[in-house]
Amino acid sequence: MDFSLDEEQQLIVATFRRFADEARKLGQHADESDDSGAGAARTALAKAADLGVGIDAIPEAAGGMLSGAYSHTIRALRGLELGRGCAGVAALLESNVEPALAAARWASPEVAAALHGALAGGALATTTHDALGRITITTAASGDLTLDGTLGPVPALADAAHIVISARDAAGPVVILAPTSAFTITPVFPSGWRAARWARLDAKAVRLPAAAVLTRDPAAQHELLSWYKLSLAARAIGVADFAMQCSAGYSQERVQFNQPIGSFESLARMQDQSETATLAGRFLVLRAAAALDAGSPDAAELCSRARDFAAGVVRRASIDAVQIYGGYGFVRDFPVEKLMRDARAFEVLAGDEALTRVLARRQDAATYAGAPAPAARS
Amino acid sequence: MDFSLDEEQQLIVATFRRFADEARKLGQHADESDDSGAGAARTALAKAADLGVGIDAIPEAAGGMLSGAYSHTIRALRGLELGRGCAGVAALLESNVEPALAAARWASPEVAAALHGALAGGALATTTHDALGRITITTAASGDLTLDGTLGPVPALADAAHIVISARDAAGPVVILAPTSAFTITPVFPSGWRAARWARLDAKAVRLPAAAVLTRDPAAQHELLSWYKLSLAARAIGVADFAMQCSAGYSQERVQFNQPIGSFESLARMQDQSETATLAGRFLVLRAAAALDAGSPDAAELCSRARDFAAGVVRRASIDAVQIYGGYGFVRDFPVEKLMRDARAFEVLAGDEALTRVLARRQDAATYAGAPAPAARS
Amino acid sequence: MDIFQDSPILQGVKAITHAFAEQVIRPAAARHDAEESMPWDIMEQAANIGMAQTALIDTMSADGPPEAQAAAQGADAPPGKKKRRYGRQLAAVGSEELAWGCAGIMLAIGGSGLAASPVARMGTDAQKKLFKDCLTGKDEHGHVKVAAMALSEPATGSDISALKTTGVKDGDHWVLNGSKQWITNGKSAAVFVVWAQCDPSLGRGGVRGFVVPRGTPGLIPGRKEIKLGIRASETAQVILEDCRVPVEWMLGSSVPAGAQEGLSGTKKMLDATRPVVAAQAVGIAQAAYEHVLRRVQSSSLHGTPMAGHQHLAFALAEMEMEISASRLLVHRAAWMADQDLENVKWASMAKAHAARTAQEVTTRAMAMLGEEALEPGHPVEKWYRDAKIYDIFEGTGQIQRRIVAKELLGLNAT
Amino acid sequence: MDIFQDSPILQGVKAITHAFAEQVIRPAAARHDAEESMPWDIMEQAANIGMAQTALIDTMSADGPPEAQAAAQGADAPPGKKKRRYGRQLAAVGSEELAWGCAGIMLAIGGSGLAASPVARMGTDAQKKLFKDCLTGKDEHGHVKVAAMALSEPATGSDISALKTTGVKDGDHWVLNGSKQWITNGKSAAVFVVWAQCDPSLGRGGVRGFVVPRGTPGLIPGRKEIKLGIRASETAQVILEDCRVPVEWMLGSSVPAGAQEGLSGTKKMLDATRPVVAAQAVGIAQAAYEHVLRRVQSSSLHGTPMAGHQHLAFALAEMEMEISASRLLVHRAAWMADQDLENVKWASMAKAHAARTAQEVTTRAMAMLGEEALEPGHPVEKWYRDAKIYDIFEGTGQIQRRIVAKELLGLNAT
Repeated sequence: MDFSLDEEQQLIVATFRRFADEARKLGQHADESDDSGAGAARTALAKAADLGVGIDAIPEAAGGMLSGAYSHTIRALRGLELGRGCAGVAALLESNVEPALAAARWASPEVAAALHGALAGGALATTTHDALGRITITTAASGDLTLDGTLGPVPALADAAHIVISARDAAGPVVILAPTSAFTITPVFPSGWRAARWARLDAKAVRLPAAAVLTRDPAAQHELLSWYKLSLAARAIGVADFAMQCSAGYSQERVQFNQPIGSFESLARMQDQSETATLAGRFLVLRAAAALDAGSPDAAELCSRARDFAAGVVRRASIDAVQIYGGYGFVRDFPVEKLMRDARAFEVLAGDEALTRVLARRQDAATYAGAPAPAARS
Repeated sequence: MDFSLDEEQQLIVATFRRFADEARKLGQHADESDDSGAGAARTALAKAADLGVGIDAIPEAAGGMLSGAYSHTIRALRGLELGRGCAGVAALLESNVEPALAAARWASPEVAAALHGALAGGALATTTHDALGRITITTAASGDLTLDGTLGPVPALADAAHIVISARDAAGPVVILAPTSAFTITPVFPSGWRAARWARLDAKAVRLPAAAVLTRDPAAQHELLSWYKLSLAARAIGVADFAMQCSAGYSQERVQFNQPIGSFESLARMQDQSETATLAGRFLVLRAAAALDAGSPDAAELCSRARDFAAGVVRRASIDAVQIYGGYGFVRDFPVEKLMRDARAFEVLAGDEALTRVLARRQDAATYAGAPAPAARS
Repeated sequence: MDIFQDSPILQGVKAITHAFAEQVIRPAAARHDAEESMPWDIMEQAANIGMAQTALIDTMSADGPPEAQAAAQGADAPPGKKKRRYGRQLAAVGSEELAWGCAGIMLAIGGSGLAASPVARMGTDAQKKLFKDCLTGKDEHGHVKVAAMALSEPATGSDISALKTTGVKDGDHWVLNGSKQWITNGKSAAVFVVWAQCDPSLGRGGVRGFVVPRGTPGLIPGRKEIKLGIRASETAQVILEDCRVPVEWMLGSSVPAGAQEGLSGTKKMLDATRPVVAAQAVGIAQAAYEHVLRRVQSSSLHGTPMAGHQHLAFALAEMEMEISASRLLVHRAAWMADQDLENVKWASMAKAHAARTAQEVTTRAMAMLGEEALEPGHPVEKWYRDAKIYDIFEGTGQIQRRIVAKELLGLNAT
Repeated sequence: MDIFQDSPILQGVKAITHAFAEQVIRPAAARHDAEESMPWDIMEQAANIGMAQTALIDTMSADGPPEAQAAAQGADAPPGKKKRRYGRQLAAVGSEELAWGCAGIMLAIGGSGLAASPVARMGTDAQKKLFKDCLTGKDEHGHVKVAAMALSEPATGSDISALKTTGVKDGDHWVLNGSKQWITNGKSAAVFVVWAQCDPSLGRGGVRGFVVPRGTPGLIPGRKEIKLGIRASETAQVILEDCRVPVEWMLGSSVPAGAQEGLSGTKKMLDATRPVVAAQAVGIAQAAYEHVLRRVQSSSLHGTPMAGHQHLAFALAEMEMEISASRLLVHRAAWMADQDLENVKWASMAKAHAARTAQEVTTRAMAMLGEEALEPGHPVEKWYRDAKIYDIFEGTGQIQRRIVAKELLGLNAT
């Protein structure tokens, strides 16, 4: 075991830690702007492009930066830092990764090349997972699909040209790659991740050709979601980390009853618990990333657990940070009010992980292969 | 980063996983016996001695097995497995480590040699930390100490010839090494860790020579406690792990309302959360061990956090395991009732870590050197 | 709004039961826990102040209307419709105090009530007499006699409909076969109320109860369990091997006519019992809270008063808050039962909430006390072990939430 | 035991406020949240059904005894000692319903009451008249007029004794200097009750209130805050720069005589207010719970009814349990206030518990609804943001626990 980072990893951390400060300012700008964050988003994408963000999962041959296997560990480390900057900006910047990797893995060479080319040229793509069964997919004998229903809000969708939809039809899981022009896309501006260029997707009898199906392999869907969830988890821990950094600093500066509020035991404990949980979440994220990179059979499980845990950590940490700031936590002049709004998407995007895990366990109950219960004493 | 175990580490895990099954049986025996567990304890110590337990922290030169630096990572891996076996047996087997390391680090060569020799010859030593200030230490001008008060119950103390006492006197922290014969030792048989050969220590104006003081360096006391807490944390996670293994197996076998209870979502979620927390606790433990082994400045902090987190994990996991077993969880025929009794010592030995952390943060508040709070928006 | 303000009778019961708990129960609690022994002497003293093993039967008019029978579940005089009734509230207040003394001893005192309740509710005069006669006098050890409700089985925990014990009609007798698990007083009882499936075609309605005196051939009191907590209350297996009982011993009409006489008739009983059981959990929590409150008030921590530490002081505030919330839920559910209001949701919320509070308070209290709490016989450690059963018996925490959810949603979730 | 069973007046207020919340408040809630705008039209409608900005002053007899003054805090008729009083209970029941509609709008309707309360309690006839005159008629925008309680400051959050605004006597005037923060109606108010330290040697007792009409030179309504939630309630800074006010505007006797007229006199007010504020948190929780209950009742999850999933159904059961517990604590604290019983511990427990419940229920509800809850204007997302203030204002969760702990232990923990 070795918990230290190698040189490349250290470089990524340092680079994105610096970038996170810029991203935070852009995120605040989007938060306050009346242009639905479009300006801030454009600036963020442009600046991040210099760091390879957006094309890091696109093969070099297609104009991207990826040579060899994609590193989810690097991505996780980046996500931890981006989360410390701005969750909305981070979501936008991470958006191309799943479509690019999914196309490379499951699309025909032509489809993959087309997507990769478009993304390398600056296009955006995004991903959504229909955890609650909000969309109905009917598959004709020809293999053509008809989609009905509403999905989202989905980050990056307002600007995305392509979307990966993970869903189910009567036959089981299905992963679809489609142009966003096939749907009615309505940009929305939720209270969290306001730089993320959200939109809602409406499908009313939208027909897609059979070729839009990337895969029907349940394992493939799990893999896609594992990438997505791990990235969510990393960014969530980043947000929690920043929330606790804010709190730690503020609680030393703010004096009440003639002492820094950080010396009140109840607030000290509140902070301390979130800090420990953030640390634990960080290890779960990095461990899951290592499993993904190694192709371990438990990778999907670890990513799901990391995401489940991280959602709880960011929920607690953001609410507690507002509490520690007191009245100042409730107003937009201070940084933590935004974190409480930003925290929610981590828990609900692609489905509440707690519910997902419970449903999976329930399904597995019949085929459980764990160790038998230790025998009763005789 | 690398989360995999090297060959030596794998061997340790495999060895102690096997031994844990034996330890579990011995622990159950101690639980049921009328001889205060003495027989089971003797057997456990004898069997473990073959694996180097008891002398693993004693230099080779003194008849022990330690060449080079002591590995807290190896010890943590061992603790994780021993905890899966029996918390009481584990406590007994881990008892010599702190005294042996403390003597090597802070005692005079003669004192260290004497202690190491005794332990290599089969003697037991143990450690206690007076977190709540239950003992009063008065230090004379000569440096001689007078101790008044009660400590414990302390595991292994009923059989130990030597004890390391971590406490405070008027001047600050003090770590003492003393023969147990200096005190009134009363064996007790608590409801948890029943194989651990507990005793209470009473001191009524007990005088110890100045040479009994191993160190007054606050950092040294922190280091000693870090070893101790990390070992506690590892064993606690081991107990939690076993509790969840029991639950997972049982919840598949036990049918209620015509389905395995593991397929009831509420129980599935209960188990799942404890499993994830156990996993997170495991990484915190191993990360802290790596920091200890590397002599990192944050080692004490990480050990304390690992222990704080682990205490919560084993508390929840043991209570939940009993819940999952239902009525069977409440009776001694099944393995989890013992785990709920065993769980408590992990939280209270050497002090409630939550309280310890809060007091430390409070003390640090004046000298806090963390990052300043991010500025308010202008 | 506050039952203690409103009603002198509740205040009186609280004072008496508290005094008994403090002066009689508490001093004996550690010993019975350590020895895992029944508190026979205390059970006798309790009988002397009205908490007799047969109290339920005593108060019941032989052929009273169902209303009077329901009233007999409490200590009420037969109610006029307009008169305020206090039966469940009295039981809740009293049980909290007794459990504050020791939950195990409280259960030993009240254990026979579990069996008396269906006899009181469904029994014929002859059955009541049989039951009561069995409990008269002392047993061969000079102990007061106790009764056992033999319902649970190895395969049934929360799922009572899965009973496997069978009753087969054979002329003037029923032949009972099966094994019972977790039976309070199962080893010592002088009389058992045994439940068996007598007509599987009726499902739950086919499960019938039998009054079976100790010594009936084929009824074999089994092994006593060693338990995590409530050790002063005896829990044992009971085996039925071709146990032949006369048809007259079947509770209620001997023609299996479904609901009222069958197991289903016990559902309403549980809605009335649950707040009382929940009150016991509140009593344990209150005991642990008071213990640690005194410690924090009187001790110092490296020279500063413990009470000056928010970490500890807020933990006490949190305990007081949760205990108060649990108690309000319990009193409300009990009050509803006394008013004959549908209280099923409230009874289950009270039980679930109180069980959680008892576990959290005792666990936290131990952490606050430190190593001292590991001393053998330490009351808080005992309460920690005792508290757990309240999330398991009389419907687990999951069953309570399932009941509440069903009330909210109209269906059983899995 | 159950105030809704006991009292038709409470049932009536509940029905009326619920109807108003459902028909008037709810439909406007999302808009005022999105626009961060005051609901002037609703405030006017509320006044028409008795919830006027000046209601407190209206109900008060000019020179009544303290008892009548205390009663005026609620909607009671002056009480005979034996008559049951309902003021705080009515306020709790009504506020829960209004906050169920929208906590921000509820606070906009009731915001002037914060300022009216000390005027009603301590003001002279002339001061009451001045205050009331300022609120008569409409302002230049045609809006109902509102009042602001200007107490908090940038450096004071929970620690009110650290007030830095000063009042210095200069002949027949006091000269006020300082800045106020988080002032409800601070930008729009037609009249302010400004608190300043007028005699540091008296500590808290030296802090005095002044009735200051808008337009008084040196009183500068400041910047409006953009907030996480309760956006329909205006929060702003108020600056005082050499603001000269006649001595007659100082609340109560103009000779600073300590306790009764000073800030300390507000403590009892807070004990009476806290359950009402807590009730609002319960209202938010109830709203979120009902929303997700309907969703779970009516939707399916990949073909199975959502309600069949324990994970969701038990979450609802848990919400119902916590909300019920919070509400019982609130009602009990309010009932005690109405009985003139010392309720400080209960008021703080109710506030702490309800604030926690509101946060937990809204957070959980969002997770259960999934991505849909992220839609702009989604009510549950709004309630999640609204709920947080209840753990902060009128005493943070930490302050409430500190108060409870002090009641238990007799000293303030740090």
